[in-house]
Amino acid sequence: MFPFNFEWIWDMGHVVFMGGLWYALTILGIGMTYCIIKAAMDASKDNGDPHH
Amino acid sequence: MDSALIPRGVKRCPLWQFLLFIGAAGIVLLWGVYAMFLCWFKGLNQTNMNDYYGFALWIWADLAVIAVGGGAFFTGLLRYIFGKDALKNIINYAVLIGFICYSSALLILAIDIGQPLRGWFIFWHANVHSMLTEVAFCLSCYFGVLTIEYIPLILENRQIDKVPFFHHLGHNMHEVMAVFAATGAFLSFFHQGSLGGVAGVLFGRPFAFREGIFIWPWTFFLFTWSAAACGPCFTILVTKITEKVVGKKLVKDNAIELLAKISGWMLLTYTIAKFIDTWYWVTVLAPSQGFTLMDFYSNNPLYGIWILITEIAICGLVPAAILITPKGRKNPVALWIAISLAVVGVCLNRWVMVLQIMAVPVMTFDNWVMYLPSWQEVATTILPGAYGVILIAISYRYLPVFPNEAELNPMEPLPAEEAEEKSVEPSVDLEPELTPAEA
Amino acid sequence: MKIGRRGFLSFVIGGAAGTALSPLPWKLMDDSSIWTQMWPWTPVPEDGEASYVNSVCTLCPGHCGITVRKIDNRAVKIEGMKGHPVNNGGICLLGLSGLQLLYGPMRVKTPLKRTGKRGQGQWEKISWNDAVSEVVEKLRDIRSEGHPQTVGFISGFDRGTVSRLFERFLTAYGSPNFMRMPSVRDSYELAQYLMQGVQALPGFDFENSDFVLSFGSGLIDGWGSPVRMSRVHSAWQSAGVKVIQIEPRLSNTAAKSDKWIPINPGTEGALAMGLAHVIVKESLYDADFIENNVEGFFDWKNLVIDKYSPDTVASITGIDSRTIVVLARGFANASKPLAVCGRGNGTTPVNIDECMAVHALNALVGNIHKKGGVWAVSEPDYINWPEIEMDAKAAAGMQHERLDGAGSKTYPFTRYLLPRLPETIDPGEKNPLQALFVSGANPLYTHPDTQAVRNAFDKIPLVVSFSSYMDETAQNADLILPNHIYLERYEEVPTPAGMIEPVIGLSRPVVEPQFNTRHVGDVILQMAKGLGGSVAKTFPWDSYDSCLKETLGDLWNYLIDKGFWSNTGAMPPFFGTSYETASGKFELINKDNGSIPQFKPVSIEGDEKDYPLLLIPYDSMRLACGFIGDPPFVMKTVEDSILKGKDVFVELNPKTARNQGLREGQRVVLTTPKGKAEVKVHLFEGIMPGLVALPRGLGHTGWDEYLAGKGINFNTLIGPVEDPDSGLDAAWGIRAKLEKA
Amino acid sequence: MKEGRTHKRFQKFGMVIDLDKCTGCGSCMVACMAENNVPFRKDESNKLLSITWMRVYKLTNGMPFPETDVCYLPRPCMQCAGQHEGHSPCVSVCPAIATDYSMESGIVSQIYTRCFGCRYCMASCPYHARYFNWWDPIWPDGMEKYLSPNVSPRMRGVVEKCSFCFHRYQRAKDRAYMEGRRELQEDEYQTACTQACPAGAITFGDLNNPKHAVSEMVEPDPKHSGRPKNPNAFRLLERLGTNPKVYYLSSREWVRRAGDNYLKNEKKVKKPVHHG
Repeated sequence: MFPFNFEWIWDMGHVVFMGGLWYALTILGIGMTYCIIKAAMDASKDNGDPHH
Repeated sequence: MDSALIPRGVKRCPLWQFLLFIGAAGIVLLWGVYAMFLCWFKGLNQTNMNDYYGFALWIWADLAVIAVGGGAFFTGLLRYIFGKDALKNIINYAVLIGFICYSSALLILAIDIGQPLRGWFIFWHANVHSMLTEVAFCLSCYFGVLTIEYIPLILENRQIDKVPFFHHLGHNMHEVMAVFAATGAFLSFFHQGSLGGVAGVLFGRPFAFREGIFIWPWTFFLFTWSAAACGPCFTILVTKITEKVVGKKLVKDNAIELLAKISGWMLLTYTIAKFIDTWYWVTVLAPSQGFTLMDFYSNNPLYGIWILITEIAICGLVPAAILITPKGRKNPVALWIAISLAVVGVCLNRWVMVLQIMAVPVMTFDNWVMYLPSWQEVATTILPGAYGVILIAISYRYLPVFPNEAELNPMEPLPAEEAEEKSVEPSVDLEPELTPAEA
Repeated sequence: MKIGRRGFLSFVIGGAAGTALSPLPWKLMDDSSIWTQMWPWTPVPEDGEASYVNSVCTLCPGHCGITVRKIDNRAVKIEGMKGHPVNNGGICLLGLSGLQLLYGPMRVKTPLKRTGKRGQGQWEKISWNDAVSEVVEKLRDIRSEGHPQTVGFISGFDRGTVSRLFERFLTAYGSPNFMRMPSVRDSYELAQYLMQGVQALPGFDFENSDFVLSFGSGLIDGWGSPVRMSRVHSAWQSAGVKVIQIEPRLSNTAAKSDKWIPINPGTEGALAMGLAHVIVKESLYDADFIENNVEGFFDWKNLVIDKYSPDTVASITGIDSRTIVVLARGFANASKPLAVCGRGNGTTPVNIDECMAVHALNALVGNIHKKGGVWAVSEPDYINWPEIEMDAKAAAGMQHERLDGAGSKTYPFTRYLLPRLPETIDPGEKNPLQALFVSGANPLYTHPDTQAVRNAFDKIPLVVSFSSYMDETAQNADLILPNHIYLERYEEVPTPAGMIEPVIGLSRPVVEPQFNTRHVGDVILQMAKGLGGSVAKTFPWDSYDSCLKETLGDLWNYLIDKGFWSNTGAMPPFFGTSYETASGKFELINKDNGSIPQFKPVSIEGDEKDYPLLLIPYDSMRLACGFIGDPPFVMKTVEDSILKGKDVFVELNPKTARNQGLREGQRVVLTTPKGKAEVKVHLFEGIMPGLVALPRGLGHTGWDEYLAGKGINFNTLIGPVEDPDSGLDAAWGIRAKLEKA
Repeated sequence: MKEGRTHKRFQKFGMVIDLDKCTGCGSCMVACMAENNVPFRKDESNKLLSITWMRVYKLTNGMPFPETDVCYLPRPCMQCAGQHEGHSPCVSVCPAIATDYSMESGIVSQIYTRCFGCRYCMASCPYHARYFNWWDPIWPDGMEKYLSPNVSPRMRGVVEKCSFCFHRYQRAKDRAYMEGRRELQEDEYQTACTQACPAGAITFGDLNNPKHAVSEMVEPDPKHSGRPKNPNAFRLLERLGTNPKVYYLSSREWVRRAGDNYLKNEKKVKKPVHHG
């Protein structure tokens, strides 16, 4: 699943498949990171008050 | 006792009753867990699988739960991408059901493989040409998506929501949910399809093999399609069952009807596609390999031609016809029948695409083989059911799964027209600690 | 509380994230997968120096050359020896499984003495010295009482130094009761003796014949030397040799033949006479040969013409008369036709008339002692031991008639009649058999009417088994003195069954003896020494190995070097060409003893009213039915239409099944006059209606749990039927019935 | 599958089994078990659970007595090449590359330590040549002494199958290398079943090497879309496009016809169906 795995080869199959996979994982990762960071920032702004 | 955890404005049964219910389901769950550990520690000899039935009950259960779990991705797709807002009242539950289905599928896979501790080889040493690799990747990724979709719901629990970070996290996740949903739909499309592809690429098995486009056999598309068609039916079915169990209306009719209508059309088009696929298979593909239709169906009653007729006509055309007509889907009995048939149909299709493939002999001197699952297999297959019931019960009790619940079941004295409906509700449902003012 | 919860949650979530991001879970995952790849309970065979040892397989009379692959001191694989005249690299499945016998749980690991009742399986380990002296004491007692003739010896073989040591021991001791396990060789030896006047091995030059007529011989079902027969069969296929198989059931041999002619069971002799009729009547015989080499042709001709017209024979055999005529012409017109008899794999005799009738066919076409014909093969004569010194007791003992009646007035020319032994062991009176030794044989399994044999054995005060394996006979013995198995011992191995070319192989220790076993030859020497006197003097060797070395002389070095000796271009004395009858010719009618090839039906047990069906056995290469039972590997090859779980299937023609109201897989009780057994039904179109066929080789009680308790031993359902002319067991089946269980 | 097709023409090991010669004795099965450390259990009569890399099937012509006929058919792994070399039914589906098609030898390998037991390959194989280790392999006390170090015993939970005795190929290659040779003689590399077969019914060698007997026995006929010139030659389930490297010879029409599925009244199809 990584280019350093020995069965990895740079062919169409790997590029398309793994490309799609890493693309999806990246979106999920960035999305979640964004949410978490933003939530942390929002929370510190709120100063402990759960309801605005 | 646990009233602080229960969402505002809704009534829940007393804790003892809840615990009794969880306990009952828990016993079933433990039975399944026991069987699961037997399989892990003693090996797959605990099953009745054999070298002919290398895929059996579990793989069927896997395919079936993923198919019916398809309600999550399809409802999400409709809600977030196509903007069908009416569905926002059922999307939470769709996500929860999907979450249960997908976690169950992963669990069953973890039991099903002969070397569970090496299961991660499928990722690490992935063969990108294998449909199963595609399944594994998309399945686990989509399970991640479902978790992401489920988290905000958990965060809405009254107590958790009090934590500002969680509150904001939930809020922010809602904000970008469309992105997650789109990714989920993308992943789902592929793993639903590749589950179909798992069977379709078996060119050594004329019963399963189909031609297709690029690397994807027709079954790839048929599986995605049927999951999109029948998954929402399962969501509706579980919703309806939940409503029966708790004795309340939880989702507004317009959401159910919209979903039912879309399902109906999906099912109709799917059935037509399936029919064309079957026709081509019977008249061109199978004969080119020396098989006639009845070679696949005639050996014994279990794997008889009834299975094909049931799948296409009774569980395809009939529910589709009910669901696409407004009269049909508005009629509660007809709706019940339609969604049940659709769910049975998709499960039957997955059954056929797993077990009948194994049963049909290919070599002329080979024999039909029958298979009866062992209790360990049955227990581990029921295990997700018990786990699902428990997770639904907990989620329902403590999380605002149904945004319309409070609105549909106001705790003030009931208006006259709703009194009838209310009368079927069990009387024990009263919780003295909750004040009606909360609504 | 609020802070506490927050702190707790942060701790949990942070901890989980931290752990997940640390290398720990990945390391654990990796380690656990590596652990699954080397589970300590999955053996890892040790590597080492590879070497090869040539030897001979003696698990059946086939005597193939083998090459055993070794890694250090472990034998890891048995392969066929390339260039060996019998098998040239090929090897059968039993031979291939030899290492499972070597290292297997069925081995008797040390001398055992019975402690409980016979057959109860209660044993006590004893030392070799105690075991041998116990036997010697008993033998000394018997001898001192003046009944040395009451000691018997059953051996699987009667050729080679080991068998000769047994015989020599008995003779010096004073008993004539050395008995060889029965086989079709008994019939052939007798037929050859009566018709050709020689005491020799029957040899069949299948390699060079161009028309093979088999009267039920399972030529590729384990008959003779199985690997040789497989090779011969392939040669037939390549050369287009005609092979006709006559038997009521489609055996593998029948399926592979050019033509399978189903025949009413037990009437094979009649068909042979019918064919003779056509050949004689149409003058298709080898006139030259008849004139110069055959005596009694004209008298026999009249008999044949008179009594065995195709129509008569057709009514007996159920074979269309036209088929008989065509077959006879085909046979006689072939340039090198060969007829052979003996049902199945040849471990049971046939009645002497049938054997003579078939042999007479070979004589009619002049194919005796010719390329592609039948030969009387005499043994390579390398065993030249000093005369046996018999003291008075021995001489007196040897005056007694044999217990089995062989060589008696009734059966003067038959050599061994082991099946008759049980009936001679009379209850009540003093048992004529006081001690019995068994080696290389498993009579309690392979003998017909197993129960009767066991009852007889129960009356023998001392039964000693030399078996290397816990077989049925060993289970019911008083003492087991386990022999080394063939992969642990030296022994010269004479010409394989049915071969013409004389071959001597050398079986040699491939590995050190694995257990506390001892070469049976050494035990005999030790027993002789223990008895002392003339018996001891008869055995001037220190050990079996030195005896063998001395006996073989120059051959020893040759065998050590090459593994086998063969004499391809050999002529007499190895190839007998002469007839040692009174007339010096092949005698179709033996005037001395009045034997004439003819058809006399053998009436089998049971009457038709109570037993509407006929039960016949069948043999398969995958079911060893001799003194060796199937090792686990071979059991693995047994089809599920033969054995499923513990149930054996009987084969039944669908027509018969319909008549009996039975269906595939049904559980039924098979009853014969000798016993009953629960079996399952397997429908098979390749068996004649009215017949039930049961495979031999199953139903063991001994050996190991991979074999024991599975199926039914055919021999528990049949009894011997004595051929009045020879005393041989001529039973080819038994009447039977099937009832739903 | 990784080696590109740019390499020189490699070997293509194949087998020709003469069903006229095969007596159904089962020696090939046992030779295989003994060579490859195949485990066994107390009850091996359930053939759906019995590991037999080489299995001899019994075929009948279905005719009533006395026209009945029987033929035995030994079935090793067919080492399918698929429609484009390497696209074997099993290799293409294995998710973890635990089974691979060697372009160098044409042999489909099975890596036991890689396999995690999903059994997809078994589902894909129409020949049932693949077997699962449902149990831990257990040898009776002392019997593990005969285990060959050349083939590792398989652990529970993985799939195994005939490898054309690949370890023998490696051994032969090693020996040739030590002797400074690059090419193997035909008899240097033979499978255990070939070597043992008492009837000499099995011939093994390189189908691409015109000097090897197999290539002559089933020499393709370009005029007949590559089918062997030998009219008695056939392969199992050719119509599925599995492209096996095990050929059978039989002089009996019904046996040849039993090698594949045909519609009623269908003449023997000359051309195998091609799949994408």
